[in-house]
Amino acid sequence: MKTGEIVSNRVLQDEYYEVKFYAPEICRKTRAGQFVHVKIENLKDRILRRPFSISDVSGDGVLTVVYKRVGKGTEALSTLPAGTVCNLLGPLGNPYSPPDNEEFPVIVAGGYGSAATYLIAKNSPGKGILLLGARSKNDLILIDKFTAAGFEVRTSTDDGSQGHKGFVTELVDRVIEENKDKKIRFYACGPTPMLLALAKMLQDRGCNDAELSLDHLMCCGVGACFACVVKVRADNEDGWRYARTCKEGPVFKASEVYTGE
Amino acid sequence: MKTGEIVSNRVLQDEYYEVKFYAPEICRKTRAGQFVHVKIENLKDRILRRPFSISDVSGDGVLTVVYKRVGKGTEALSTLPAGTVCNLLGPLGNPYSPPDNEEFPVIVAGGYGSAATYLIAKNSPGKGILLLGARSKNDLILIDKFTAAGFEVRTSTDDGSQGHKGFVTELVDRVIEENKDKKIRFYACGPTPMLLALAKMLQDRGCNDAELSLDHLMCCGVGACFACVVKVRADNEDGWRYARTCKEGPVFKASEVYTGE
Amino acid sequence: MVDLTVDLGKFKIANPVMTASGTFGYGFEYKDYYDLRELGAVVVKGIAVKPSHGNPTPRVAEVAGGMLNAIGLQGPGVDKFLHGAEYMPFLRQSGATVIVNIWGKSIEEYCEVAARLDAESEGIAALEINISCPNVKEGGIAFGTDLKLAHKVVSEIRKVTSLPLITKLSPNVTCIADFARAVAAAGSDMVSLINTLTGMAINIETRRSYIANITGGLSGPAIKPVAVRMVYEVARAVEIPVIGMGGIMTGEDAVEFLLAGADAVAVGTAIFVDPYAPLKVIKGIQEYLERHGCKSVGEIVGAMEKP
Amino acid sequence: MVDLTVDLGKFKIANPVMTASGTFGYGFEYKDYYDLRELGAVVVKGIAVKPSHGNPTPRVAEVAGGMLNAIGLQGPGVDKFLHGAEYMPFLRQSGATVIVNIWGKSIEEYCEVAARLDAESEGIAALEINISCPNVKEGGIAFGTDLKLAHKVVSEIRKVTSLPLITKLSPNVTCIADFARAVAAAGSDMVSLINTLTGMAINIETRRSYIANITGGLSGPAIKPVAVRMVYEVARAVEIPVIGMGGIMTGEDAVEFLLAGADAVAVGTAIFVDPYAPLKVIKGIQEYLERHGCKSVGEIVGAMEKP
Ligand SMILES: Cc1cc2nc3c(=O)[nH]c(=O)nc-3n(C[C@H](O)[C@H](O)[C@H](O)COP(=O)(O)OP(=O)(O)OC[C@H]3O[C@@H](n4cnc5c(N)ncnc54)[C@H](O)[C@@H]3O)c2cc1C
Ligand SMILES: Cc1cc2nc3c(=O)[nH]c(=O)nc-3n(C[C@H](O)[C@H](O)[C@H](O)COP(=O)(O)OP(=O)(O)OC[C@H]3O[C@@H](n4cnc5c(N)ncnc54)[C@H](O)[C@@H]3O)c2cc1C
Ligand SMILES: Cc1cc2nc3c(=O)[nH]c(=O)nc-3n(C[C@H](O)[C@H](O)[C@H](O)COP(=O)(O)O)c2cc1C
Ligand SMILES: Cc1cc2nc3c(=O)[nH]c(=O)nc-3n(C[C@H](O)[C@H](O)[C@H](O)COP(=O)(O)O)c2cc1C
Ligand code: FES
Ligand code: FES
Repeated sequence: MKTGEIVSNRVLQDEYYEVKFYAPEICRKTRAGQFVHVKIENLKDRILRRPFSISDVSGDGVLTVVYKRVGKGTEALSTLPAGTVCNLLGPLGNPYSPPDNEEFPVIVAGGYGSAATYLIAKNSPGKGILLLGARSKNDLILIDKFTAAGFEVRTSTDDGSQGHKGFVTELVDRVIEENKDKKIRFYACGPTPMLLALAKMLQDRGCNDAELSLDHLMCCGVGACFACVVKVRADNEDGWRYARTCKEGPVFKASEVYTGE
Repeated sequence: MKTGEIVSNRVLQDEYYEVKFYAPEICRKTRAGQFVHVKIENLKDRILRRPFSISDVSGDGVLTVVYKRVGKGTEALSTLPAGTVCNLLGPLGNPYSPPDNEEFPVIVAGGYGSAATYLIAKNSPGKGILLLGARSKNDLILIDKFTAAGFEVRTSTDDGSQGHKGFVTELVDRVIEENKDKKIRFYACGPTPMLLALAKMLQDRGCNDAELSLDHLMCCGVGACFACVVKVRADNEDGWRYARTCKEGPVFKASEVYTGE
Repeated sequence: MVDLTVDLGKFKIANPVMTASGTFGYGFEYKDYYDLRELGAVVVKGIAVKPSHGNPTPRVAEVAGGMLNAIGLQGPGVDKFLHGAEYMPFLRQSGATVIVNIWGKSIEEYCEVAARLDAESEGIAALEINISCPNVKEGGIAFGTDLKLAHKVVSEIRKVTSLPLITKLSPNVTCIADFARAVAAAGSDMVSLINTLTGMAINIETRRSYIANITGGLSGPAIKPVAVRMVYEVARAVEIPVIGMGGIMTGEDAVEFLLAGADAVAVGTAIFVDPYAPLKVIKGIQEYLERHGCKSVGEIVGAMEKP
Repeated sequence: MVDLTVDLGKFKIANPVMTASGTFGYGFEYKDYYDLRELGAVVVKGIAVKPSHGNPTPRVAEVAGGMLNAIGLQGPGVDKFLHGAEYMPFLRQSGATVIVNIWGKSIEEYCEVAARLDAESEGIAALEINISCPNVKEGGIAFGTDLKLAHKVVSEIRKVTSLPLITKLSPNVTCIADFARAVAAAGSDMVSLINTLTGMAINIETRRSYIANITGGLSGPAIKPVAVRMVYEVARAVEIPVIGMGGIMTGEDAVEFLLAGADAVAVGTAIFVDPYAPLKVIKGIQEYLERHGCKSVGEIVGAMEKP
């Protein structure tokens, strides 16, 4: 098999797909929270790569990406058959720092966020909790995998079709309350508005070692173009600076996230 | 089957391919010398159609194109599997006027010219001759089909690898000599320099009812853009005008072809 | 039902989609494809005083996301256009809204063709002045890249015809809004934009340009972002109606131009890809308007949100 | 063996392929991909007097055949550039040929950053002056679209540094050759072109520009024909070396620019598609030269056949 060769590519659930690439070198280096930058070979009239979190890696060199079909690139990707070779760059970005034996991991995820954080659960020495939010029940993905990794999964949906009706951030306080005795370590990945709300909450609650994966439309993926920036706190007159999520992130400490404005 | 659906697409010989489309309406209307304008669905970064002579049509609506792989479009076309639906415009252009019972058809063809003239042979009431020229033996295509249609085939190659070594036009005079008693009707299709040389020859020999298929890089294919023009004789001060090969051609009378300059 | 008609001040069109000059011949070539009355307007290929051979071949080359052309305005000349069966007589009979694109090598030539068309103007809705031609008298500087010449040619044409005038602007300038202002001041009733961007492509094996004329005009999806930007700038600079074009392939593309401030649009290169493209664009606009609960095209013209 | 070195008058480069400013960061970002000495030169992202946030987000949008960007020159400022480990100190150590792209909001700012770099010029082969910035003092007219301002900024910078100067020209002008002549007369040792074409893309659902800054610069294959044409025009207008860029994805693309008259080329957007693109372009040029029996790059510079 060639590096980047698609091993399988199938519908996971609703508009979500799972593609597996043969990529032993990337797998070997991957740590939770990193991403691959994929050149989608059959993409017409468009030339840029598309970034996807590495959802899983296997010992025999198979890398899993879980993606939602949202536009031209993911549409094209969803039609690529096994055997297609795609050029992959990665692993890119800074990973989450994994929970240690003392810590109780609580993952807060929205959208494809559960895919982006699964490796934390998989590699966690102890059990933990996944708070998973989505628009609707069809968007709640990978619950089984988290459960199999020993995580308790609590869900919320905007439309109430499964779990708590409302924002996933509304589940956070109860978890803190319930696990007062433990050394909770928060991890999060999801849509930016959710992450900003969560960062504010966690900053207020003093959970400064929480780690959030913030991203933005990417271009180079390696820190060269300054397309993907988000505001992080900085020691200058504005109180913030633009940090490149591909290189300085996507994982940032909750305390770094600039929530003003 | 959908209109434009590829029924088969295979190597014919060397760099030549044969693709069959299901296109009953076009088949019904097609006359020898006309072409289809094909939108090659998987062509990347390029948007224009590619014109191809209609090489054959069947009673059950299957249209055959024989094409040489020469660039991006034909390269892409050669990879399209059966079942792919392509948008076809056609039949376009003016056809050859078929030989009548009295006439003895002599076809002079170079390159894909034999594909472009095969329908003349197939529909000819009497037998005839095909003079087929090419760079080398691998480029001599469709000899079997012409033979099966009852045509005698004489070949020439630039490198002498099959038949006469030299230009196909050098075979013309012998045919005229041998068939003095018959009412010869010439038809031709091939590279422009060959056709211009042939037109001059036929004009000199008074074969004014000869018909040549002249073409040039096309764009719209229907006479709207003036991309595809060649010089034809005209009653103006220059002695020529630019005629659109897609609409006023591709078939022109030998007497119309402007060979000056 | 959505009202697709557009009032361009001097005349109305049934829907906002025209054909771009030079990409739809004289309408005649597409008569077997559909009824030309389905189009907002048919804009014919440029007409000059005399018949013209146009440029030597090759005249077109395909490039990423579009094509280069240097057709060089081959055409029948105004006499034949007015009286040859497949030109104006056919168009009159077709019932289409017809806009005649005109050009010349000097101001006199522009005026002469305009005057001739004015004298037999039945069935002509407007003249579109292509100012991208080099002014041979003035040493080849294109009318469309010199503010004074642009103003001059339009104001002189204005004197010889009462037909509505649309000036077609060249994008090969530093500030296209200045040109829009100049031709509006000179009496142009509307502007259309963009014409092609000057480009070039070299065959590295023969080391010759793919185009006999060396440079050619770039059209197609590749130029759409430049075209949308220029329409946005022009629509904010002048009060007169704006007809936008450049790389429109779909109804969505057309909506972009309308949101940027175009009152109507034209489809060009897309017609080579699909003769039915203009009709599909009309349908796409209609669907967009319906989906967004708009009653008329005008509701989205210039309706881009301020940031 | 083909000699790939190129003599740019003031300095030599190992091969004709540079990185385009803004698309290769400060070199540091690609250090793990290959040895930067393999490149003809590393042209860094624009440096100004002070650190700068750049524009609000979103800053990029993908369009047919390319992309729009309005990064807005985010950067560390000249101090940090000269002394921060991942900037100039790293580049010096890398052994790469380094060209520093500079910008400012006024002539004073341009001169200040040039003077600062001149004072610590070790390892800097040349300065590339990005004149596509709006001159805030002069009410926002870009230096690169006003002939007098372009001449002024280059001649003032010329006074404060003896480093070789490359002026990077904007394509958003009527006659780019005039700008090349103006900056050559002002003391620029070379010119580079093209910078991005100003464009725009609208999200028709939100009715907002895809770019927070509303307009952005178009780059990638879509602009190649315009870039080749401009290089052709400029190479015939000035004697000084010309660095060509705009949509170069392959060695063949680069050869087109060389044939049109560029002495060297730069690869930009292609790097986002493939970080190894510049090396592949070098290889492609080399193969072309070998196939055509050329001994040096110079043999094909401007070697386009006259028609
Ligand atoms: C570090 C990182 C990791 C990611 N991981 C995953 C993942 O594991 N699974 C997954 O499904 N997606 C992931 N994404 C998002 C994914 O990159 C985009 O969905 C994808 O690029 C869209 O491409 P497209 O061509 O289908 O859509 P386009 O046609 O480009 O755009 C379609 C829509 O998606 C929006 N969009 C485009 N890019 C992004 C983006 N980067 N973030 C949010 N919205 C976007 C556009 O604004 C537009 O509305 C990740 C993004 C980043 C930056
Ligand atoms: C009326 C007509 C009928 C044709 N019939 C056939 C046919 O039956 N079989 C067949 O194999 N080909 C035929 N052709 C030629 C065919 O259209 C071209 O080979 C094809 O368009 C090349 O596309 P491409 O994308 O593969 O090549 P490109 O990448 O576009 O170009 C590759 C090379 O081919 C040359 N080329 C491109 N178009 C033409 C053209 N129209 N004529 C000659 N050279 C060209 C280019 O200059 C270039 O050197 C016909 C052309 C016309 C106008
Ligand atoms: C082959 C061709 C011929 C053209 N001829 C003319 C013309 O005669 N007069 C004119 O004003 N514009 C002419 N144009 C420009 C188009 O009308 C239009 O402005 C331009 O192509 C941009 O639109 P598009 O990208 O949709 O094609 C021509 C364009 C093409 C491609
Ligand atoms: C994301 C991005 C950032 C850029 N930043 C700069 C810059 O800081 N200074 C500059 O002179 N040009 C800048 N450019 C322009 C490029 O250097 C180059 O001129 C242009 O992109 C055309 O080349 P390309 O098509 O190969 O990308 C930038 C281009 C892009 C795409
Ligand atoms: S995507 Fe280029 S800097 Fe992050
Ligand atoms: S290809 Fe357009 S006129 Fe012939």
